[in-house]
Amino acid sequence: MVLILQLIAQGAQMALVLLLAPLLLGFTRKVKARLLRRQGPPVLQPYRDLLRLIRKEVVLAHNASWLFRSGPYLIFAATWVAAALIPTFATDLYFSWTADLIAITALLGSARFFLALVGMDVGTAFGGIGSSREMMFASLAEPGMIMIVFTVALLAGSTQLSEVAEFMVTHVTLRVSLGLALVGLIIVALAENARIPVDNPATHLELTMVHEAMVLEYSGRHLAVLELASALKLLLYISLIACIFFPWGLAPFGSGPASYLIGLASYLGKLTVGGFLLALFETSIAKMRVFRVPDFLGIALMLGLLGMLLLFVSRSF
Amino acid sequence: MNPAAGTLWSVAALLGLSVLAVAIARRPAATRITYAVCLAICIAVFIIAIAYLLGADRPVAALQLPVGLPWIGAHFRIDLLSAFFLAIVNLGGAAASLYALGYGEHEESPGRVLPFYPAFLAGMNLVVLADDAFTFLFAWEFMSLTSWALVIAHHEDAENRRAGYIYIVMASFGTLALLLAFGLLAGPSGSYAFADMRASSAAQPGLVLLLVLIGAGSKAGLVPLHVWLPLAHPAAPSHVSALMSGVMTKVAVYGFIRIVFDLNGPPAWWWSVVVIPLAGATCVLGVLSALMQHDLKRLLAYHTVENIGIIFIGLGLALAFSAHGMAAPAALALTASLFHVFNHSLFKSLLFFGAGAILTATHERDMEHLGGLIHRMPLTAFTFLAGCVAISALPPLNGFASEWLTFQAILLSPILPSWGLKLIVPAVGAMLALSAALAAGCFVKAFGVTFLGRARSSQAADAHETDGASLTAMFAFAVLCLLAGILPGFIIDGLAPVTEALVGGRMPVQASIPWLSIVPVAESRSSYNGLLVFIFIAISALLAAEAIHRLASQALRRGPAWDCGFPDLRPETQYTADSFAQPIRRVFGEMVFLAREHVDMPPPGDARPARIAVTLRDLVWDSIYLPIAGGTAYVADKLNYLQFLTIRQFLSVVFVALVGLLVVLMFVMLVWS
Amino acid sequence: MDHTAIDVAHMLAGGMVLVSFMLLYQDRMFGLLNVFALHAFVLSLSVAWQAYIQNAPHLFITAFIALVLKAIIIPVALHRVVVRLGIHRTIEIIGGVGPTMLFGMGLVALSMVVMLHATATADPLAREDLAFALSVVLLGLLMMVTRRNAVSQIVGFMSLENGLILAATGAKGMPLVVEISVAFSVLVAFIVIGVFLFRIRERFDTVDVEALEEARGERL
Amino acid sequence: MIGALLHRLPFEPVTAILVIPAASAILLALLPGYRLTARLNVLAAFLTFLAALSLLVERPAPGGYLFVDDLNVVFVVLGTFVGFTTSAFSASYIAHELEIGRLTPAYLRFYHAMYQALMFSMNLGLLANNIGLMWVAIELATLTTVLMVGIYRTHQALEAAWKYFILGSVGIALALFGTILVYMAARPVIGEGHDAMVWTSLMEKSKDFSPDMLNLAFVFLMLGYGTKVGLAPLHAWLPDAHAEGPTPISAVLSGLLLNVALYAVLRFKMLLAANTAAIAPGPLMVTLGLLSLIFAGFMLYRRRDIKRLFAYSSIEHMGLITFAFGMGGPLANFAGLLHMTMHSLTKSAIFFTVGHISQVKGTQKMSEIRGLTVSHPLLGWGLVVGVVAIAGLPPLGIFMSEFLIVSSTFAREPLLALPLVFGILIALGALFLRLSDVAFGKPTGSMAPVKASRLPFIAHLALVLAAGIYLPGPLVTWFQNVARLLG
Repeated sequence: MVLILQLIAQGAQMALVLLLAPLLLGFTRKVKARLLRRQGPPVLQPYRDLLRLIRKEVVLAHNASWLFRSGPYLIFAATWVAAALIPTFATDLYFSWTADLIAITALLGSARFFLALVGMDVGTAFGGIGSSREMMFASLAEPGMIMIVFTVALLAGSTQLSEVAEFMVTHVTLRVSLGLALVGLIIVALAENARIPVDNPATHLELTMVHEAMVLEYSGRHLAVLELASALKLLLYISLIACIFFPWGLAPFGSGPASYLIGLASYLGKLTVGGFLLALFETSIAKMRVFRVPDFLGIALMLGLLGMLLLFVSRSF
Repeated sequence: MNPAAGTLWSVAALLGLSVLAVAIARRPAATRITYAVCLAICIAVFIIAIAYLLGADRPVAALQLPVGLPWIGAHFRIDLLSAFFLAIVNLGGAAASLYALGYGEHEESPGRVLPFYPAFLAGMNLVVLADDAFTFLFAWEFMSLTSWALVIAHHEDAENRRAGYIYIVMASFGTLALLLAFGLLAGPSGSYAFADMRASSAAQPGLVLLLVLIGAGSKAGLVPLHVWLPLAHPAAPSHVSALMSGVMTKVAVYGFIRIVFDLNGPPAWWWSVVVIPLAGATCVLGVLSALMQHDLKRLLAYHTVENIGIIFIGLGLALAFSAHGMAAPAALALTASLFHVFNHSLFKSLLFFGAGAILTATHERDMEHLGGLIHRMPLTAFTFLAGCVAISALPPLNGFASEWLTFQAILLSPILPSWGLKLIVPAVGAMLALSAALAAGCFVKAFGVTFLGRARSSQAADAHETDGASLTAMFAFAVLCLLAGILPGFIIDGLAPVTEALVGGRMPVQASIPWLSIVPVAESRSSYNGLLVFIFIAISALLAAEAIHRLASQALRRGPAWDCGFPDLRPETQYTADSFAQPIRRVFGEMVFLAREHVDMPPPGDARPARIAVTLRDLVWDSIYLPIAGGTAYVADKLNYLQFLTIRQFLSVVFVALVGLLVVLMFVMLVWS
Repeated sequence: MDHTAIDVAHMLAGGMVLVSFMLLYQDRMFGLLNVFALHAFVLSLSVAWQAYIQNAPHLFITAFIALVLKAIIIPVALHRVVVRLGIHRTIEIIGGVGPTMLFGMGLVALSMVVMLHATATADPLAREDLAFALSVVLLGLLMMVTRRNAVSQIVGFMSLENGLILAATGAKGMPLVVEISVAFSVLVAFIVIGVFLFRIRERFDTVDVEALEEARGERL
Repeated sequence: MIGALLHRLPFEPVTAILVIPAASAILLALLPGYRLTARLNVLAAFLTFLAALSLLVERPAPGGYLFVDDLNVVFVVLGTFVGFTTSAFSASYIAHELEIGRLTPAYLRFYHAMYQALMFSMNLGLLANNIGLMWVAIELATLTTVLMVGIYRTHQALEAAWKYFILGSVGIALALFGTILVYMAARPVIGEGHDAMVWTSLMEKSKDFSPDMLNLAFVFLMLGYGTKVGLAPLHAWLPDAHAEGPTPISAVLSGLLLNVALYAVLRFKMLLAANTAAIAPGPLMVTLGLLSLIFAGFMLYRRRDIKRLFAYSSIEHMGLITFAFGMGGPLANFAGLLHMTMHSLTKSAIFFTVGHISQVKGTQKMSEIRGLTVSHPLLGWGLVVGVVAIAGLPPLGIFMSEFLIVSSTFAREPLLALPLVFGILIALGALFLRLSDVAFGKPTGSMAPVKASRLPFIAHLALVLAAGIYLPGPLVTWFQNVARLLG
């Protein structure tokens, strides 16, 4: 019985993230538009876009290879699995121990790896630009991420997200290391999701575009899958931040449906706040030149390292 | 029967085979015969080693032959450690031989490859078997010598000769360092048998460690002793490159472990302080150098340097933990390192096989002349992709599993008492993460430029898929990469007795954990399940594909690439390997390589093309090796005047020597009386 | 044996050292040859004296060889060579006469100290004898390295070898002395013939070292 | 059993070893005709070798002038063997020299006579039980080699011979003075006359000799015979003599004469070692050894002439051997003996190949020799194996001796081991630098097949290979005895 409940919960989470992802995107866009005194597209617009793309025919370049066609599904799958392993409304879901924080980071890495590959498949100049810059960002974002993971893990004594969340809930104390880690994680999240100031998701035909440049040759259902994957990624990072730094309201292991509902409500709340803050941040800051991004990400790396060292200073294990 | 005896018989067979190969090298069948026999022997020894490693009752596997040092004889012994490395050596050897069954047919001068190849295999096996210092060094240097002969197999190219020269000098340098180390371990009485060394403690274990670090490190490719490696490994025929990169560097690691963990007594805490930062530097410098290459095989060779760094990080951690008597963490670190040894031997060989296949198909090693091969050689492309994913430490393949374990070991570092290590280890963790990310970038470049896009040369345009034997070898290793990635628990359990023997501890039994996930320390601390990750990804990918294909329109139209409407897509407009690396060069290059870009942009109306020239400097080479070479040349020049003195001047030298000695003698006698 | 015996032996040996200094001092070719003849003559006297006091008749053979070959034949032969090759001008002494002489003094002192100290146990006759012999040897070597001219270098070598014969005869009862002196005479004869055959004018080796490098393919 | 046989025969090995070469020297001087004399030369050398081998079976009691003990029997057997193989090589080598007219039949007669005379004098020097006799023999050997070095009568050859002659004579003179001093040291103890110069009696009584005399004597002997060994800074004659003479003579010089001189030094070292009060000769030998090793190592880099290259490598190895004997002790002495044996075999083998190579290419300049393994596989690979061996790499014999020398030294005197390793590495670098150009790459020069006498160098290299893998027990015990003798 419990097992079944557990499986249901796990499945629910997988479905949940999949459903919520476009909504979050739409919400963020809406808020942005409003902050810019625009009407903006309706919140459900992303769903419409996806459906429209799915109905469209696919235009493939002559020399597109099998990798080009299978890539989107792999990318989507990796991102989805990663997102499904992050506690959203409940901790200790049945498969939560499948991958710890490091493994989740690595899963996103795999997604990025294939994204950069498919970007180079057709052999256009733009694809190359996108892939090479994406990998350059990643080369700094990933160690930053790992450093943040170290900080959190050393504090909580575990790299399992559920454990971390529970630790944070039970005996968290205000720590400078955590603050640094939070800032670092936000920076990494912005970079990974190609948001301003690192990249501008709303533009095309701009020499500074990175993510869009890689998917430039895609169309139809492939593009839809990729869009969904990137939406999932955004959701993933926001829920990651939420689960590590604001883990309140998460339903603990084996608790009844009621607490699950509470967890769900709090999760939706967190997403809303996150999306709103993101929009606010993006409207209030300008995009930076590509070669200033490394410094930006370097800050994240430094913050992570600093946070870890401060841990030792503040408390010697 | 005694496993050591069996292995020795196989080694003897290999040596005999190399003699036979000299005789039959001219025959057309020579290639097939040689490699087939090598394959059979390697498989046999592999089975012996695995049987010993996993067998419940391990027969005593030592024996002594009346050869080598007369009053000591040649000792041979198989223990758990050597069994593990025997397995690696012969697995790699078997795959390389299988691959060479196809690849070797394209060799234009088989007479310079066939005799040395079995001898090389024999040498590596002997190193692992050896149980006394003389036999060990004998085999070690024999291994270097035979591989040197293979490196200069294509000797018409001056580059290869230079590579071979630098290689043999560095190898002998390393051997001499090891020789000194053994001199210390053996002591003045000259007790060269490993058993005696274990029994007696070395005079200066610290010095021994440094010497071994130089000796084994120069063979394995630790910075700054790595310079020969990116020259020599690519120069050899590809199946030999695979052996050198995938297996011989592991034999060097074996030498390090054997001496430092087994013979040199209990470690001191500062050893790890020496080893770990060196390893971290090796990682980063290796991968950055790899990113700057556009020669495919050289890129792979530089990645060997990086992975050796990862392995030595694990070894350094194991030293740190066991120096403080923490057996379990030490076991974790050592397991991570040994596991990575195994993984790297798999995917590095696989990648070199792929490079060889490309070489035979296009006669090109330079990626700038390749591209679009995924259409011409789909199967090679698939296996190569698997290798790329594995070496980039991406789940669910094996590279990630071992790096994940290394990270777990790093996360245990706070329990170390010494503050130096507390601070160094996490910093090295950052370096490890950095190098992992850069490696991913590097292999996006390697695969993307080589296989994707459009062909940049006619050879690449009409390449052909490689032969069956090679493909079999490649697919076998690709599958092994996947299996090792999704079922790491079994390998960890297989390694447990080895770590128990070396650091007196073992990781918890993994096979019994539900769903076959791996738990290095405790369920609550961290766990990873490659199998489930793989299954989930597979399921959800299929699910998505299925769903989409149900819902979506099947309409599909082929057209020219859009590229934002940019017309006339010539292959030259693609990103090249160098241009792909340019952003990373901008970020790291100025500091590490003193990279300078000279842009020559003609003014409007000027017809000449715009040019960009990039200059990179290898600081290690320039700051260490050039001065040494220059110094030698300088001294040689100065001393050379002595060749041209007149007889009278030579007589004066004799005269001065005589008078000088007499004066010395006078003083001695006066002092004595 | 009585005192006079030792004194005479001592005087003769010392005389050889003195003559060695005269050799060092000489800067005329013919003068050099004459002085060398004197050197050989004194040697033969000393050897003869040793033969007498050790009553070892075979040493007379050595004395005789020294007298005939070194005091007469070789000087005459070298005289011929000098005339034939036309090198009877002054000999340039490297470092000049004065410093050479001073250095020679130093050598004599050195050999005295070393030898007298070393042979503390041996009988006085042998000690003196060996000390002088060593100084003669060193002076001969010094002469070889301070002369640029083939003939004078040969002379230096022969005076060195005279010192050896002196030492050998002084070593009381040493067997094979005759054989050794004969062997040495052969050696010297070789050298003289060599000079004579190979027409070596100025030095033992070619003037032009560069040319040699070329010839040996040792050019850098 | 064989011993019994030898008894029954009217056969006296020691005399045979001396008489055969002497007699054949005279005979060969008289006989005309190339083929016959060459064959006779080989035959004589072979018989000498057989006689020497019989010494292993049983050795005669030490006589007044000649004697055989563990130490010199090593040298005699080795020497006669190399002499035999070299004579075989020289047969084919000289044939070619006659064809191209570099040698005339008259000189050839002279050459063969001198060859046997050289064998005679070296055997005499080794077997002599009398320090004076040994001195005479070595002087004789010097003279004969001088004549053979100058045999081509070219400007360089004469110049080399002359340089060798002068420096050699001075060395001889110093050695004689040392010999006299030894006699003087021995006389008070042993008494006047012959006994005071006989090894056997000297060895027994040397502990009572005046140590100061011995020290002084050793200085002269070390410099005198050291000149023959070719130790820096007394080496000047060696490279030119090797480079300008006929190649068989280069082989004999490196393979034999240097050993004979070294043998003399060792004898006197034993004398001093037996006398506790004397200063140990070790430091002097170690210093000269290291000096030669490192100096020669650097000199290798600037060589252009292939024979001169290997001549310098001989200096290097002589330095190494002297160093080993200077270190002393069972391990180092054993290693020194082994190294000496291996070096003789390897170096002469190298000179065999080099001789054929320079003949077929018509030059000794390495810049004009390329890609030998392509143009002449057997010679080329032979050279490669030789260089690999001489550089001290397995599976060949020198690896074992260098292993023992370096490791034992480092355990005892770490600071001495560092320059040692440095020198070895420097030399190895130079050798492989040259090898990779000479043996590999695109071949240049004549590709004509060469009528090489393969057997000698293959035999030598095979022996070196075998020794590198397995040393027969008797040989080992024998070497160990000698090592003990050397103290």
